[in-house]
Amino acid sequence: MEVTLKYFGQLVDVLGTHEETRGIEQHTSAALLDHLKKNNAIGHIPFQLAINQKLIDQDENVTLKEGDVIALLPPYAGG
Amino acid sequence: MEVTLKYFGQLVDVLGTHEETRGIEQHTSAALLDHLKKNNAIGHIPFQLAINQKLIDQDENVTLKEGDVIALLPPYAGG
Amino acid sequence: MKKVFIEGPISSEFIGDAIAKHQSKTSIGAHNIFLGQVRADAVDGKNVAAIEYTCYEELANTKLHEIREAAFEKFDLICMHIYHSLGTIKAGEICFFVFVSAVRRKEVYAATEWLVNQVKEHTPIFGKEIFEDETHQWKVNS
Amino acid sequence: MKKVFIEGPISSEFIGDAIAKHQSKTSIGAHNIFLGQVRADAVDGKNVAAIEYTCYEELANTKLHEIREAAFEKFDLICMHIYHSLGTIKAGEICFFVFVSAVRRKEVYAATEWLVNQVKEHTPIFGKEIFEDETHQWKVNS
Repeated sequence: MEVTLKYFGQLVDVLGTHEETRGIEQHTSAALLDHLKKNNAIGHIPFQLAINQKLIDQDENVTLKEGDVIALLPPYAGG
Repeated sequence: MEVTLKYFGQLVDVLGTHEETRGIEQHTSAALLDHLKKNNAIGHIPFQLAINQKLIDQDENVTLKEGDVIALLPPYAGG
Repeated sequence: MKKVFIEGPISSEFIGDAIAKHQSKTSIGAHNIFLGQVRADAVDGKNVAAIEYTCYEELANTKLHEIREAAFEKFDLICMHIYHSLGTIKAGEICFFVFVSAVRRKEVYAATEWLVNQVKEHTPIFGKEIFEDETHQWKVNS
Repeated sequence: MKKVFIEGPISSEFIGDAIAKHQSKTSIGAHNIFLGQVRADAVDGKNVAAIEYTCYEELANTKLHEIREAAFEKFDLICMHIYHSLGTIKAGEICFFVFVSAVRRKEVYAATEWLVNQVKEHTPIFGKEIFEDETHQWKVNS
């Protein structure tokens, strides 16, 4: 299914893009996270997911659906 | 002996002056405080003494001397 | 939804104006203001020249709205303002402004500290520390 | 001895300028500011229109110097400023300005609160609350 991936902070640096819409094979947030962490380019950067602007806890597993907006958020540094 | 009395806050209102130099008969701060508290005009106003810019504690008794500057300080209200 | 994000540094005039706007609210007795300023930290002999801030603005605004509501529940405040810079903020410039007002002083200190911590912890803001030689590293809140 | 007492209200421009002066100090990461504003409190159906502040300036300056020294001992601060108004300050105007700066934010909150309390408790400042009908009462810090 097709989803939009949004990248922030250091992930933009490494991947060279802010956002892409692409097909994914994973059907749950846990499976997707696992897949993303295996990516050599970004695997060393800590990040969490937000799906449709809702943060996903470490131990939470959410079913993904067509058109989801999935954000990859490295550690916050505001203030 | 002659001393300078300085008045502040509500005491200025009641006494109509900021400062006066006058003779006193008391030789200690406790005796002077006792005397001042008997003054009907100011007896109802809480205040503490500072002698030559040094605060005198409630239970402290200081010997007065010619030329002392004695301030009568009502409760503080800064800030 | 109140506007939080400001492009570029937060100027001292902006802060002065924010203070002036509260002088018609004569029930206020105490204000407390926190300002975050970009430090020229030395890392391996190089100084931070600036921080470039970006954020996930939609999520940030949702989180900031929740923080604001929680603060009004938790503390007895008359008003509250939060501003954060985006873009490149040079060392010495102000990037974060939290402004809390109450009837009495007792409430304001804890409210400010709580708000600053909540914003740091829960708002998706990212900071790239740019050194004098144009190399960079990604800032992580401690 | 730093100048603390200001004749008349503390303007928002004065506060903005004080902030601007710290932007060359690039070791500072956090500022905290406390502002005391005159409230239009209602007492027996009459509103406070202004407070007229006077002080015993020689003793006040000695006390403020002691408070400043103690604060630098107690907290890890880069700088600290205290300003207080004398004369007639109308409701809504600012009469008290405490400004604390440090490398990191952790130190600043407690330092500000401590300074505000010390100034209130130990500085011989007197306040006459003037009502709209020109009657008055003497303010006592609670």
